[in-house]
Amino acid sequence: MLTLRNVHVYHGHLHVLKGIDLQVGEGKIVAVVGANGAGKSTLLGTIAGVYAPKEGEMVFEHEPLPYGKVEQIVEKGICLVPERRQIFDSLSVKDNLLLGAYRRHRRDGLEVKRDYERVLELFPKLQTMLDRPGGLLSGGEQQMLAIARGLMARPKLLMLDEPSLGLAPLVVKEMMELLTQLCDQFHTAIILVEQNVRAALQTADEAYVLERGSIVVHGKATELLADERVAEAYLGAAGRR
Amino acid sequence: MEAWSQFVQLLFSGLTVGSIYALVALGFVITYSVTGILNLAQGDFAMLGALFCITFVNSGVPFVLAIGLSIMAVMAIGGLFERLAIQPARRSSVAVLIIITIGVSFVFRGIALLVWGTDPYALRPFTGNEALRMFGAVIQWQSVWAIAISVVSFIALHLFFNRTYLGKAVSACVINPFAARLMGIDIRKMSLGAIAVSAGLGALAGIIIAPISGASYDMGMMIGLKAFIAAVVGGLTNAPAAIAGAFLVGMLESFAEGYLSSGYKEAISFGLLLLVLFFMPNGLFAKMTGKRV
Amino acid sequence: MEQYRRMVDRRKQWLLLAGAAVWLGLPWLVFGNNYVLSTLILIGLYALVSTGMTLLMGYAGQISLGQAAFYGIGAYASAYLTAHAGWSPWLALAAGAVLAALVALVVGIPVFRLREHYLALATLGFGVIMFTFFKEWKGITGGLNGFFGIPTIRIGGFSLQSDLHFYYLVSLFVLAGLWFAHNIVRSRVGRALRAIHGSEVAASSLGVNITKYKLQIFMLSAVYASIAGSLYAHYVTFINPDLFGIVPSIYFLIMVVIGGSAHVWGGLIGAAVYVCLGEWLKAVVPLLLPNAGGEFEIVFFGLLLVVMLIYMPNGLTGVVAKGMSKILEMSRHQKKQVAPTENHNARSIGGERG
Amino acid sequence: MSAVLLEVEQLSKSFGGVQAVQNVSFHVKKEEIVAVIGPNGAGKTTLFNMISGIIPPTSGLVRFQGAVVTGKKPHELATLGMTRTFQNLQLFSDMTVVENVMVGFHPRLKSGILSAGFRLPRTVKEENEAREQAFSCLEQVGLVHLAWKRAGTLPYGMQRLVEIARAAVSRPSLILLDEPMAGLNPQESKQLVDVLLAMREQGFTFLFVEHDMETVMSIADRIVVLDYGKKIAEGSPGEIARHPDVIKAYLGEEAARC
Amino acid sequence: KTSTSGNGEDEIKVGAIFSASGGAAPLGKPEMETVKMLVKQWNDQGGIDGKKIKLIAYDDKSNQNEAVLSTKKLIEQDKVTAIIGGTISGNSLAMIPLIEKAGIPYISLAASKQIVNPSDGSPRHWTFKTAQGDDIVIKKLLGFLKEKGWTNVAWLNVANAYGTSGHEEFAHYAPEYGVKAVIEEEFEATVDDAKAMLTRVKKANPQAIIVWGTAQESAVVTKNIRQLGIDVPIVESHGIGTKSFIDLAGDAANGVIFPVGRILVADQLSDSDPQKETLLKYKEDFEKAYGYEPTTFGGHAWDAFHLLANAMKEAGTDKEKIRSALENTKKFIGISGVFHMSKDNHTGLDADSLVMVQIQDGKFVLAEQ
Ligand SMILES: Nc1ncnc2c1ncn2[C@@H]1O[C@H](COP(=O)(O)OP(=O)(O)OP(=O)(O)O)[C@@H](O)[C@H]1O
Ligand SMILES: Nc1ncnc2c1ncn2[C@@H]1O[C@H](COP(=O)(O)OP(=O)(O)OP(=O)(O)O)[C@@H](O)[C@H]1O
Ligand SMILES: [Mg+2]
Ligand SMILES: [Mg+2]
Repeated sequence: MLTLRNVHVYHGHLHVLKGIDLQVGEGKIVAVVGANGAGKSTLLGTIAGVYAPKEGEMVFEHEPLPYGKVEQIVEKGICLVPERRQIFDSLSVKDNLLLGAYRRHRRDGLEVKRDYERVLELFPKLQTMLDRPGGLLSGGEQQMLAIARGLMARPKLLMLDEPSLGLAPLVVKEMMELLTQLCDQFHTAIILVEQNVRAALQTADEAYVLERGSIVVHGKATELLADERVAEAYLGAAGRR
Repeated sequence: MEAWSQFVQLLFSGLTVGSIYALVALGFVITYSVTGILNLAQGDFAMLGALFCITFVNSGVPFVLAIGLSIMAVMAIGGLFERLAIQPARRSSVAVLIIITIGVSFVFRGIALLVWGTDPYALRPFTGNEALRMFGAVIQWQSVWAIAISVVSFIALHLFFNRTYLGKAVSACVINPFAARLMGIDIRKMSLGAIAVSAGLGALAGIIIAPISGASYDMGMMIGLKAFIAAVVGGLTNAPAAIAGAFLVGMLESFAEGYLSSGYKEAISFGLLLLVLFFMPNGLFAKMTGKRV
Repeated sequence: MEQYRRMVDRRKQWLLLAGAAVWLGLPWLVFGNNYVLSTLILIGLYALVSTGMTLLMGYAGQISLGQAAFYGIGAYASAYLTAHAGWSPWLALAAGAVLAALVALVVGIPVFRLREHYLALATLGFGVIMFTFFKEWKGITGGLNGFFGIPTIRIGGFSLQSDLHFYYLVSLFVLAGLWFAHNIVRSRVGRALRAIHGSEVAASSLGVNITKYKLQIFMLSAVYASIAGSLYAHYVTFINPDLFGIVPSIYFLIMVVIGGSAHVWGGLIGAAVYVCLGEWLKAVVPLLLPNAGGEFEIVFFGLLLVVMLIYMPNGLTGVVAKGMSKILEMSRHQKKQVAPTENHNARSIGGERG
Repeated sequence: MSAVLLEVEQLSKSFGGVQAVQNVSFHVKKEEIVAVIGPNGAGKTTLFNMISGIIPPTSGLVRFQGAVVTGKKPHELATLGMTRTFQNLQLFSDMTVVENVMVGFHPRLKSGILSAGFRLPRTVKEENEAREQAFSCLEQVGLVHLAWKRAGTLPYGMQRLVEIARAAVSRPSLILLDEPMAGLNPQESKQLVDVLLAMREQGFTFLFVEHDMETVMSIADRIVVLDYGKKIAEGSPGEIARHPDVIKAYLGEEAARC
Repeated sequence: KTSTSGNGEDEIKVGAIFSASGGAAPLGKPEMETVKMLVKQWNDQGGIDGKKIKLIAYDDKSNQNEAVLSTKKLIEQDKVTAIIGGTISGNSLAMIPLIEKAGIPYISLAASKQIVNPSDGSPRHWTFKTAQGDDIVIKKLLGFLKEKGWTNVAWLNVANAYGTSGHEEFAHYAPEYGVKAVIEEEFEATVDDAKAMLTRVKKANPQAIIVWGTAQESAVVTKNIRQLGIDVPIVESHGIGTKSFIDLAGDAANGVIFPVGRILVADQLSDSDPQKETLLKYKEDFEKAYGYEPTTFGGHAWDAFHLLANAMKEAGTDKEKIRSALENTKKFIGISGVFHMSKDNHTGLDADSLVMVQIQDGKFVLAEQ
């Protein structure tokens, strides 16, 4: 569904992504893990069109992605839930959610309504604060809002940048289950960038390990979970939890 | 009785002036709420609108058509301005963007000076020259027009921003442009649209004032400044509040002028505005901002 | 690191020497032409004002649309105290500065509770109110007709009448002003200001008293403006309120933005570019369009301003600083290769990166 | 070890209709590490904001080093020796990393606007000291090699570290950390845990909010649990992990098992 | 570059500074155009004593600093023989100290009497001016009021230098003529609606209302007076002497009366009027060159240029000689009036240089002969 070939991205002079090859199949969850500054957020940003690659090829559903054109990429059904939540802080929770469906509100208004209710069921916490400005929510509530808003877009490819950040353990668990459901029910493909590596690998089908801008390990998530090198480097030596 | 009629007169004066400020202030607010830019060339759109309209009328174009044409012309200029000056500088700081709009305002004023010279021009009132008498006070038809149009714009914009989906999307652009793009909102298109519409509103304001106060190449600055105050007092991102702010400023000026001395009028109205600001640091009608740590 | 610092120091010394030579030699370079000298003096005066504003805008992140009011306070204080009260110009200059600082304090306390555009409006309002005072307080300011007969500045028994003398006097003030500003910027105070710029909550939770620093810097910028105003009054010997209204305030803002407010030199550079651009257009436009009047100059000025800011949003100093940092980056890269060990201890968390 | 550093008494905060924190009391002793946990929206950040003086409480008291500090401004508290980090990062993103940290040293320096402007020798000495301290602090968290980078360009996780260094450089007696581990992977969190433990040895006291239970369990001496603004439990990690209310509201059955 | 042509023998350099843009552009622009036109005319006719006049004109953008800088440039760099200009009083006053020090004949176009009679006694050896000072205009106006018996009047002036200067002169001379202001008000130059202020004027019940401002703001006030149904005569200042005032004020302009230079009603003057011929010629030339009617301000520039050119024709290029020729000008027939200069009078005009004009059916009509 999505294929990246030899993608190079720079921030100014800084060579951040050094020839990334990546594939995401329909209805698959792909986890991307790696240290701080490895370039995970940059990778997602590049697919979403926030950064333009200097070199390389990105193909989505057999068509090349328009580099660096965020709106057009969103139009194709790719949605990024970015780092730091990026919610509309003076708009109400409700408006935030509805804007998530901006791309399709004209086409399928009824559907959007249904999704809206479904999403609220998933995050009952939000239900109680629909009229509050998004910026006044607690950190975790904002994170839920950001994820929920991403779901409202009903994308073909959903990219989540550290969605578990700031969420209570119980909620993280629920969210991961939700992602699996999403793939099963709607065939949404998901790229999941996580620091909560264990949870991510447990949820994902496939996984990539990014190190200083290059992919160093790639394989089935379960294999990686068992891989000693990965365990040592990313799961904490003891591999607890 | 005389005191009463003076009061009513002042009220009408305030409403008239206020409605003019309101239309320009609306332009400010629309531009600001979509692009986050305080466009100090906004007053010059009023100037351009008025002068275009006068030129069209003088060259024999029917009145209504002239109004439409000049609004369109100014919208086109606004669009060009957005594409050539604002869009390339999107990432700059607030101060830089403000100065860019000041620079553009210089250009507009200079060009107007070249084209129309320094003389003020007159435009005929929309309807009739007679004045209305009410409660012992006088009000011109043109003022009624001004008030009516700004009230209509008030309602329209209130509905647009608070009731329509597009209105939300438009506000999203300035609250968080990055997120807006990720939602698929084309912020460049929105910004173009917003500035064009603001320019159109400015032009309309200019056309409405021209019969009242005449029009000349340098009329934009003061109107712009007053409307700026109105917008800020109202709360900048809130169109209805800006209009309320505009009427407040108009009223304040009118009553200060009527009951106190005129020499200090400017200082009095600014002073009062400052007082207002000190007690309501986010404008009189600020909504909840949604900022916390 | 040591070596690098020494290199920078040496470069700085050279720059300083060269600067001093240019400063001393400039009047002879221009053959003592009074017109050029007075342009330079004007640049110097503006530079004082805009250096103060640079501190306020670039470091404290506060926009002032009423700075000309302080310029006016200095000018009128000097004018009145010397012409009518018979004070020495130096005393009057100091008194003006103190007065400006006090006004800034009184105004600043309520004003700095505001933010961004509200702050801009409040300073604008302050500017308008002060302008009204200058205009209406005829007994002291002479009203719109202006203030005549301001004596020239004297040092000892020697009157600083010629442009040449005034050039050196103003330059001394500018240098002192730049030095002072430069010191502030690289001190605890400057850091605190920039921190406020970045995040007020964070700054305050680290112990920075936000209100105090904002006020102090506002007062300092008022003092800069006031001193420049005093000097102007003694230089031209005639002032009127129009010099201190809103439009001049906007011009000061333009200078700061052209120069770039992220660096103390921004004020000086902005003032120089602003004045020179105006003079240059005055010379060039008639050549291009022989029959054009001043309006063309305005059009060109506006266009240049817009283009300049589009391509240099951080002002001229921004461009220079970017170039410099590129050079510095390169030299640091080289250093990295020389001393790779330094990077190794950095691996304590999350491994090495980029 | 036993002196009480911070005491929170019956602290409450409501925003309009929202009761964010209700009658919470607890205390922190010197050189202790106390964690505050609880579901999202439980009021943890709000509690921190009240303790650090950023928002005034609706009712209740905060005592720091024996004196009542409710109503004091954040900068006054910082001068008294209490600093913090933020859940939503509040870095000075246009300043370099080392400058960020030097700002943290602010309360330790004296020179005002005049002595700074005239660059008196005292100021020069202070500046050097500030820089040295900043570097030694950066070394501790392992960021020396990034000292000259603009803080805003650092990856998220590193920015967290800069915030911690910035809060610690003035050697405050109490540091409040709001989700310090967020954005770090387990390996990195573990290293930060070591840093924090080492700092505790040097006499620092921490009060922190965290959702990463592994970290909480491994370093907290005591844990305070909030739910819907109320304190529902307090105790040692062992006690908390077994506490049925906590399991129900926060940890979930699964997490409790390990 | 303008300065490199040197101080050749075949050229006389004349400097000029006008406010051709900025706030005072309506005044300065016709001034600049008039002088440019005249220079061309004179040069086409062979210049002065066979020497061509080289005009170096700067626009001070209505800004005092610019005026000072431009003056220095004229003196130091362009090394001109004489200077004309300073459209507004503030700029002229800022220029004068420099000019006096440099010793260059200077003719100002601005009105303030401080220009030639400074209250602080600073030197005015080299300075002349051609505009009627406000004192002269006010005297004319007061004489008119006295004649009509309108002694209780309302005084309204625009809140800028023009308005306040008029106000000061009015306050100074009114008692002399037995005229009293029952109410005194100011309005902004950017006024949109002055009814608020006028309600108070109405209450004061004056016999006539004096509005002292320039075209745009005066038109608004005039309209508002009539809209409020205030029926007393309206007397205004010479600042409204342009067609655009009539356009702007519409019907309300009818009956407005004001003192002004003769150029406005040149063709209505009796043939015996000594200025008539000169006025008509200037009018014709200017309209031909620029396509619009000349103003009184352009007239001041016309006078200044001719005074200077005549003086140079008589005295050559020696500055002191030019100056003394200027000072001894007698019976020079100009646009603003007939000039009689002397050592104590560097303006040379009196109240007779003005006439009262009334607006009738959209036209300026001479109200006296
Ligand atoms: N806007 C930018 N300008 C310059 N450098 C940048 C910018 N954004 C990121 N970088 C650099 O690019 C590299 C990769 O950053 P990125 O944010 O993609 O990492 P990450 O893997 O998402 O890290 P984290 O886990 O902390 O979120 C880092 O070295 C960072 O400093
Ligand atoms: N300024 C405010 N106005 C209105 N409600 C607020 C405000 N600040 C916080 N709240 C609400 O108070 C509750 C507690 O928020 P707080 O940020 O303290 O939660 P938290 O425990 O830190 O949560 P998280 O773990 O998600 O960060 C939340 O429901 C939040 O929406
Ligand atoms: Mg990231
Ligand atoms: Mg929180």
